[in-house]
Parts: sequence; structure tokens; C-alpha cells
Amino acid sequence: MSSNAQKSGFGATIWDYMTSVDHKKIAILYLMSGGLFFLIGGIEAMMIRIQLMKAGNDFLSAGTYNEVLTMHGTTMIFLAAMPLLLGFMNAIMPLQIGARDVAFPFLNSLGFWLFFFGGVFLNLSWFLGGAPDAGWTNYASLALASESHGIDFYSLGLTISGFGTLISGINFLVTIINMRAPGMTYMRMPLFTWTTFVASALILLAFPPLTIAIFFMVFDRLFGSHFFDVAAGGNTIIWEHLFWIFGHPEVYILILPAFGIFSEIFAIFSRKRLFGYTALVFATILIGFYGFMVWAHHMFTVGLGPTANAIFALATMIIAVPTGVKIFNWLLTIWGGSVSFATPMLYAVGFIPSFVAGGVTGVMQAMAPLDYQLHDSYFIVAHFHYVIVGGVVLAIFAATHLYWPKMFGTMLSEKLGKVTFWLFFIGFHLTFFIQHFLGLMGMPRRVYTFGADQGWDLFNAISSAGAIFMALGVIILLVNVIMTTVKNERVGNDPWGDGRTLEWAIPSPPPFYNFAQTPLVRGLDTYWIEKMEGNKEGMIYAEPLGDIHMPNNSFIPVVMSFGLFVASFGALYHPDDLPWTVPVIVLGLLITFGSMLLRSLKDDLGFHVHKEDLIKDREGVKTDGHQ
Amino acid sequence: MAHDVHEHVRTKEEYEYVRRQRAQEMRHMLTSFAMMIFLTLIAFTAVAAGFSTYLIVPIILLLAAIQVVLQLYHFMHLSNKGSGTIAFFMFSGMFVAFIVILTFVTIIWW
Amino acid sequence: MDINKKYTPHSWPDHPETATMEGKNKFVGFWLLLAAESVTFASLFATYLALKDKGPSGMEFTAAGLFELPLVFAMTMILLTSSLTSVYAMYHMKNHNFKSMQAWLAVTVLLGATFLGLEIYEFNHYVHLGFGYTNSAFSSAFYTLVGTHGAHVLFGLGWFIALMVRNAKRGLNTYNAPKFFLVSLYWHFIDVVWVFIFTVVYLMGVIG
Amino acid sequence: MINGLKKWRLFTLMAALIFFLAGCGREEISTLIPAGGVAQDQFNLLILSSVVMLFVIIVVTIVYVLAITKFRRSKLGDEFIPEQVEGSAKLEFLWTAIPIVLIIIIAIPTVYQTFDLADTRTMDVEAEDGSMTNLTVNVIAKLYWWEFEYPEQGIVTAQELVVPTDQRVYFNVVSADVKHSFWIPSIGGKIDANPENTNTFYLTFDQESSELEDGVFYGKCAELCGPSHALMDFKVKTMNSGDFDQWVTAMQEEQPAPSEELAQTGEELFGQDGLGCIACHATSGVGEGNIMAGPNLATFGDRNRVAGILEHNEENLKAWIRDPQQYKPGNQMPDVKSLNGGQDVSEQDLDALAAYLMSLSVEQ
Repeated sequence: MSSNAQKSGFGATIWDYMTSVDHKKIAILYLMSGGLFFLIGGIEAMMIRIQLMKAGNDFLSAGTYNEVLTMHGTTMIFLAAMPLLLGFMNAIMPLQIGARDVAFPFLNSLGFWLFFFGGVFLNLSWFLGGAPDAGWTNYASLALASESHGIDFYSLGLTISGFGTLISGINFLVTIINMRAPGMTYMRMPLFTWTTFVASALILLAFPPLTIAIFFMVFDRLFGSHFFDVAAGGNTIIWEHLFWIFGHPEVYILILPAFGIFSEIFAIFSRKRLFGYTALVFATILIGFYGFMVWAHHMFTVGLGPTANAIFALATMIIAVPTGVKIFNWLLTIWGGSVSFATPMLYAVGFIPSFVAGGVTGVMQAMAPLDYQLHDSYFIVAHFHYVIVGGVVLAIFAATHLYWPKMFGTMLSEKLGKVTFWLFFIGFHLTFFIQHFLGLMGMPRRVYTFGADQGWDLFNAISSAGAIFMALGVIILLVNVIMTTVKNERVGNDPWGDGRTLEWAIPSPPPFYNFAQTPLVRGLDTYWIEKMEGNKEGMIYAEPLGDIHMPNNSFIPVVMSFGLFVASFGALYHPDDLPWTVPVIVLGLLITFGSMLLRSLKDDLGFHVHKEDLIKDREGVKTDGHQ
Repeated sequence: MAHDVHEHVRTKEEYEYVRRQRAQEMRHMLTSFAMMIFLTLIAFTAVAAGFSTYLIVPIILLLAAIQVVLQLYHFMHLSNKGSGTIAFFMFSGMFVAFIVILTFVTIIWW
Repeated sequence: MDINKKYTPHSWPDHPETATMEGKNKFVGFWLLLAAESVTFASLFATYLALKDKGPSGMEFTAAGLFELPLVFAMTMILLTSSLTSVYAMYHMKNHNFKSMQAWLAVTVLLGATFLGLEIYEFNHYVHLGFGYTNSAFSSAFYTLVGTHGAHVLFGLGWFIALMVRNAKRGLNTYNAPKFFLVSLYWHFIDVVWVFIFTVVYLMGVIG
Repeated sequence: MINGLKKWRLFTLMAALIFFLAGCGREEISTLIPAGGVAQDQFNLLILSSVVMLFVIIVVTIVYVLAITKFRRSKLGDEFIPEQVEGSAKLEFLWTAIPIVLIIIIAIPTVYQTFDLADTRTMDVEAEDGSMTNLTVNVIAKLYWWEFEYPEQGIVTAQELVVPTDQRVYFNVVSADVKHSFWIPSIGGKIDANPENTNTFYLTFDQESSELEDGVFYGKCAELCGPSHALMDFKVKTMNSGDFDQWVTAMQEEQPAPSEELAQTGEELFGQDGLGCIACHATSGVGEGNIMAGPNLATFGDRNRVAGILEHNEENLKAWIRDPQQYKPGNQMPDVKSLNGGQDVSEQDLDALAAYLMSLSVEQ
């Protein structure tokens, strides 16, 4: 099947991707759609910076500005950062633990398509009467007051994509719990797999409150309930709590995989085992655990009272400890190593100062009384961009360069990669460092304009100038992708030369069954161990060569997701008294549940790859080390 | 990988033993069911009898908690071998659930 | 895995639900889903507790004045019993006694349907009293919490029936045993949630 | 080369200096130039945490710079295989313990200040003569403007908060519509104006606003509240308690009718038989908050800005009346045409209205 795919035409390729349940192809889908949404979110960011480049600018109107800032935040968090990370998890994690696929390949595909349709639905709001305009946090009183259907696009779109994310989270957890190769104990798992594990656990427990909060929002706006309607006894603080009970773990869902990616990079490009692996693992678990106990630090000014504020302030400060442990362990991984500054390592090295800066401002904001000044000012804008851009986005760029050869079999240009890094890195600090001071000088966040009499002109101009550098960096990355794809110089198993974990022991890109024979893992950094012991094949095997059982492709995930997409349109226009809305809701749900029923009634037993084909495959692919 | 079931045909003795064990387990189940019914009865009676609220609320919450433990450990076999990981996740879930409810009944209201 | 493989009670594995890799995965994955469901219901419970008896000024209905215990007691007994009958079904599943399993499942479905019928009757009764979904924050929270549970019951019934019908002719094997096991787990979970609903919503509601 | 390096150093130094000076911002609005006790406490916390964090940053930077310069592969050679170190329990302990100590250092003042700033126990304490020892102001946030009610004094004003400098001022903050947040950066940190409850906190004002370049402190809404969130500004006038008492007395008195003829025409236009502005805007400072739909205009002539944002002159006032949506999109003020039977209001009428409004003053 997949070996034929190269010969067939464009339509067949599309069909192959739409029906694929192969974790590597789904990873590419995540990467492409996440990348697309990243560009859209980036354009929105540029619009924000253009509007704020001088006092009293009228590039965007007040209403449009609110739509742009809402969509920028929502898109970047839900539709860009998270899917891109899910993409790398999909691509790499099963390879790292020596699995042939994830535990539920069908659900993996369903997770992607739900995310995709949810994201498309949300972005359609631009063309159907206006985007959401209450900020990505969508606080209830403003969201209920918002007149256009924008908020409904937000609620319904995020419900759909949220289900997708939850499904992916469960899938990764089960994969890691059940599908590890023989010998791959928990304490031998690569750190990226560990962070995937903890981030998935956070997804599992953090997404339900969001789903419920959004559910309330949908019912309040579309079906007449009163959860947030103060006049009818409702309470808007419920939204804030539920949102942040989700929202804070969400930040860790983003940053932990980023930590995982950087951990891999530090080890590979320092040619050295991760310093304090055990400490790093426990720090990851601790951060995940604390993530659920600090959400109210987003709500210090709400008026919860000094006891609650003090408790949450202290809980928040404690998180700095495991995070600090990680930083020092990374530094000590470099220490005494042999450091090569390839592009991924440049990002990793750039990440440390950026993230430390974001981290310390985080601790400053944990001090509740100080936060009364910092909250909802540009200081906080600077802070979270330092952690999210300085942590997550740098990690995504780093992983793009690091894993590109593994996913596509060809390297991105190192020269252009370094140009991208420097442009983006300098632009990033230029844009956001100065925003700390804007906040301290009294500039609230989410303002569409500011008067010339406030003294914020110069710093805003500098900030906008920095954004241009970031945009240039991204454009060069795109050029890089296109150029190297056209050139298509094939690479071997271990193109960086210093791979340590299992994914570097197999061809790039790997065959669709990943491992012809399941490997036997003898320790942390399996591939490194085998290399050092002179094992030419890169791994030893836990089973003889035999037939491999693989799942069938399926178009049902697309149909199921499409059904919810259709039903959402019905729900969205329900309060407008249109005759077709209820039938459309019913139709959409019928499509979804009908295809779900079809899936469970029709036995889908998969197929076998035969031993002879595996041997043929193996001879066809050269596996002689790097280059 | 282990997609195929490793088949093991039991001897007559093994089979009898397993059956007996299952029957015994089933009797345990019946006992826990009786307990659940009993606990429910106590809860409803306590409320119907109209004791002081401060007395009843903790008692019926405790009874509910006991019922949940019975369901999880007897009916749903959470204590079985190899269920450690799922028990960990289940309890993490309950921990988060507890924190959410605790918050909503304490700190946010004026 | 051979789906057509026939088993006898002697060759039937000890833990048929986790005898295959697929079964193991489903088993773990489903438990994780239940962990997520716990948080889901906790959010609903928390909201209900926060909005209990809250409404526009001059609101007519409060929990203490609205709920009646006899019906809730009957519903509770029915659902608890259905939990036991599904345990019986799993007992026969493990003994590879397909007919008895189907019979007990049928009893379970019957009890579940009765429960659902009573719940619909209850809701209908309240609505006729004038306590509609859009009445107040309290009514929205009440119907959403109890209704979400009811939707779970409905989904569980559909799942039971689909499995029973689909496998009526082919009997038990290691391909469908995990499915039967999961739906019974799901059913127990629904019961657990109900234990909290009757305690927190109805009992604590009646005592005010 | 060396010359270039020198220039570079000088440039950096200059840049840092400019940065620092400009970093303070305007004293009307910068949190870095505290003009109140609360802001001062918060500024002190900022300095404390900055020092602690700077220590962290310096330690990390030293290790970081050494690590990335000493261990380059270009120096060590391509074939070098470093020792695969597992870790070090001692070091792990060290960098767990030190951050904990640092956190304790910042945690203690944090907890103390959290409770101190929330301490409103003296709010309702009465002095022996029965008058309040402290001033209480009810703040009602409405879509893009602020209402300030002084319950003890029985007066209400809008857009410009007037407070005495030598006592604590307590605030009851609430919103009449969507959520807002009440923030006077140079006086003290913010508190949210929620629609469902009243939040209480206090501020102290140490500096008289007449010393400022602009004569007022700037207040902001800090929570996204709709299209004109950015324009939901208010101003704060601080004065000694003598002046403040005088202002209160003046507010409580009946204001004389305008003497100028143009202003008298304006008053008629403003009233029931004219455009009916009076239906939403009171012109007397006596009263309660949250009764009228629009801002109280009793002090309009004393104000510093039109609508909180435009320079205070008749031109801007007329422009605002003509088309309020142009200056504050989404605000609740009706289109003046609709009040005038669908007709444009004539230029003379606008002049009269402006003259009348500018004559409303309690500060002469």
C-alpha cells in the first residue's frame, strides 16, 4: 500500500492522507494544518503590531482589532502550537518507544480530523458575520454581551477540536503504557516520550472543564440557559474558574513537550547523556501535578479574598523549583560535552535565556500584591510571549529542523536555518522585552489604540519593528522548506550523526510499519548504546522476523468529524429563528453517530505485511549509518 | 507482537477450580450489592427522618463515598493485578474533581 | 487474531477482556476516559452546587420545595440493581456462557430503560410545574447535570443493544469480549455518578 | 577594531541609560513612579523580586556562558566522545534547595502584603463625632465610563474621581454591565469590577495632582470590555482634605443657573423640552449612583478631558455630541439626530449646548 503511494497521482495521495491511520502521515497532516494556522495567527499578530506602531493609529477599527486579538490568541494556542506539538508527538513518540503505531490508529486519525474541522469552523467566522471578539479567554459577561455569532464560532469550534485533542491525549497515554518495546521500562524512556506522557495526562484531566465551560457558553447563548446570566442568578466567575482550571494546565501541555524536545537536542548536540535524567523526569511529573493547583493566579484581581490569593501565590512560586532544576540539568548536560551548534542546538541554546526571562517574570507575577499592578497590563503580554514564543515556538522550530529529515527523508538547509534563527530570535526579544516596561508604565493589554499623551509611543514603535524581524524569519523558514523539498537530497538513518534514541536507528522516513522486528531495549539511549558497542544494525531484536499485523485505512474519521461540523452550523444559527437549523443539527448528529455505529458494527481486522515483503523492503533501503 | 491469543486449554481440575473461584467471587459481589442497597436505605431514611442538616450531610456524603469504593473495587475490579497505572490515573482524576468541587463550594462566593 | 476462532469454556482465557493487545489497549484507554469523565461530572456538580437555588429575584422554585424522594428512591434502586445484573452478565462472560450473558444484559437494558423512563417522567413533571430549563440559573444547572447523566444512560443503552444484536449469532470471542467488558464498566461508572446525584442533588436538596 | 569596540560600549551605555530614563514613563500613569502608599508597597515588591531574580539570572548566565564557550566541538575536535555523566545528587540537592530559600524570601512579604492590602476592617469604623474617619467611594463601571458615588456625602460624579490626599480611601467596585477592572497605575494595583458582586479595597493618595504636568492622575480599565475598552479612561484629582471638603460642600449646594444667554439657550436644549439630554444626564452633583443612564455632568466645566479621552475644549465637545460613535465605538450614548426628530442639530444649537456644559462647574 504505502510503497505504491509514490507512483500514484495527486488525487490518490490526497485520498491516502485523508484515510490514513499511520501515525507518521497523521503527524504530517498535523504539521501542515498546524503550520497553516500558525501563518494565519502570525498575520493576525502582524496586524496587531501595525495597529499599535504609533499612537492613535487607525489601521484597524476598534471592533476589528478585538476580533484580531481574539483570533490571534485562540489560533496560536489551540490551532497552531498544540497541533504542531501533537504532530511531533505523533511522528516521534511511537518510534522512540519501539512501537509500530499508536494504540488506536483509527482514533488518532479521528483526533486529527476533529481538530481540523473545528479549526476550519472557527476560522470561517471571518467570512460569516464576524470573528469572536472577547479575547481567547472569552470571559463570560463580555462573551454573552457580544452581538455577532463570533463567540458561537469560538465555542462550537473549540468543542469539536477539543474532543479531538482529548482523544489524542488518551491515545498517547495508552500507547506509552501498553506499547513500549521489550526492555523499554518507564525509566528508560526518552525525555520527549516522558513529556508527551505527562502532557497527555494533563490533556486528559484539563480538557473536560473546558468542554463543560464551553458547553455552558453554548447553551447560554443559543438555548436560553442562565449559567452566566447574572440577572437570572448566574455567575460569570464560574466561567473564569473553569476556563483557568483548564487554561493553566494548558500552558504546561504546551511547554512540557517543548522541554522534551530541547532535552533531546541538548543530549544529541552535546554528544552526551542527559545530566540528571531521573531529576528531569520527576521535575516533569511535578510540574504536571502542580499545574492543577495554581490556576487562580490568573484571577488575583477578581476579588477572591486574601486567603485564596495567598494560597495560590505560594503554590505558584513552588513551580519555579522543578523548572529551575530542569534549566540547571540542561546546562550541566552541555557542560563537559562536545557541543555542535547545528540549527536545532542554536534554538535550544537560545531557548535558555529566553525561558529564564519568562520564568522569572512568572515568579514576579506569582506575588499577588505585585500582580495587582502587573495583571492585564503589557507586562503580562511580555511574560507569556516569553514563555510561549521563547519556549514553545522556539521548540517547534527546533523540532522542525531536528525531525524534518526523519519525517521527510531530507534535511532542511542549515544555512537558511541559521538565518531564520537569528532573525526570529532577535526580533522576538526586540518585540517583547520592551513590553515589560510598557506594562510597568501603565499600558493595559488588549487596547486597540493609545493616546499620544500616555508616553508609550517609542516603546510601541520598537516593539512593532521587532515583529518585522520575526515575520522575516518565518518567511525564510518557508523558503527553506520549499527549496529543500524541491532539491530532495535523501539522507540516512541518523543524519545528525549523534542520534541516541530508537528513532535514529531506522530509515528516514521509516517504513509504514516502523520496525520490521521489534527492538530489544537495553538501557537509556538505546541507539547510542548499540553504536558504542559497535552494533552495525543499530539495535538488537526482541523477536524473529515475521508477519506484521497492521490496521486498515479508513475514511470514517473524516465523515464523523464532518457530521459535527454540519451540526455546529445548525446550532450556531438556532437562535435566529430559521426553519432549517434543527434539521441540520439532527442531520449532522446522524452523520456522526451513524458512522460511529457503522464503525462498531463492521469488523475491521486490518491486514498482514508478510515476511517476504519485509525482507524485500530491507534490501531496498540502505541503512548504513549517517549521510 | 502479541496480537494473537496465547491459547491455553485448561485441564478438568483447573477448569473446576476457576469456576469455583468465580462463583465465590460472584457471592462477594452479591454481598457488596446488599451493602450498597443497605447504605442507600440508610441515606434515604436519614433524610426522611429529618435529623439536623449538619449531621446528615457528612453522613450521606460518607455513605456515597463508600458506595463508590465498592463499585470501583468490587464491580469494576480496580484492585486487579496490573491495574496500578489506571488506578493512578483514576485517582488523579478524582483529585482534580475534588479540587474543582472544593473551590466551587468555598472560595469564589461572596 | 482470528475472529472466527471458536472457544470452549475450557479454552476460554482467564481474562478474555485483556487477552489480546487490542483488548488491553481498550481496557486502559477506557479507564482513562472514565478518569476524564470524573472531571467532567465534577465540573457539572461544582457548577450545580454554586448555582443551587440561585435565580432571578422572586424565584418560585428551590431544591427543597421541588424534589420528592419516593420517585428518586425507586430510580436509585432500579439503577443499582441494573449494576448487579451487568455484573452477572460479566460473570457469565468469563465463564463463556454466551446465552446467560445475553439474558442478563437484556435484564440490564430493561432496568436501564425503566430508569430513563422515570427520569423523563420526572423532568416532564417539573416542566409542567413551571420549572423549565430556562427558568433560572438553578434550573439550567440542575437539568444540565442530571440530563448529562441521563444522556450517558441513553448512550449506554444504545451501546448494549448494538453489541447484543451484532454478536447475537457469532457468540463470544476475544474480539468482542473486551467490548462487552467495557460497556459494563461504563454502566458501573454511570451508577457511581448517580450515587452522587441522588446524594448531592436530591438528598442534600431536600434537606435544604 | 578597538575604536569600534569603544564606540560600541559607549553606545550600549547610552542606550541603557535612555532606556532606564524612558522606562519610568509619565508620572501621571507609571507604576514605576508611585504616588500612593499601595503603589509604593507594590513597587517595593517589584524591586525585591527583581533583585532576587537578577541573582538567579546572573548565576544561570555564568554557567551558561562558560558551558557554551568552553565545550565547543570546534575546539574539542570532531572525534571527541565526552564522558557520559549520569548526574549528581549533590548538585540536584543544591539547585533544589537554593530556589526554595529564594522563594521563602519573596513569599513572606507576599503573604504579608496580600493580607495587608485586603484589610478593609477600618472601613466602617466611625469617629467619635459620628462622621466617617475614612472616605468611601462606590465605583460603578459602565460601558466605557466610570461613576463615582460618595454615599456618606450624598454626592455623585463621573469620569473624574476627586479624593483627599491625607486619608485612606475605600472603594466598593462593581460593574453595571460587563466585567471591567479599576486601575490607577501610579496610585495602586487594580481590582476587577464584576457584574455580580462588589469588591472592596483601599488606596492612599500621597501627592496632590495639581503638582503634575497634566494636573490629574490617569485611571484605566484593565479588563477587555468591548470595542472601546482602550478608551475607558478616567482621571483622578487629588487634593488636601481642606480643598476636598470645600469641593464636597460645593457639590452639595444648588448650582446657580447660567448667566450667559448662550448658555441659557443651551440649558433649554439640554432639558425636557429640548433634546432631552437630561433624561440620562443629571446636572446636579447631589444624588446616588447607578440611577441615571449617563454620566453626571455637574462638574463638566472642571473636567480635564471630554469623554475621558479628548482634549477639553468646545470644539471637541461639539464633535463628540455630533457623533459619539466616532470617538468611542459601541458606547451607549444615543445618536443626537434621533433626539432631534431625525434632523441634524444646527451649529448654533451645538454652540449653545457646549456653552452650557462648559458653564457647569463647582470649582470656581
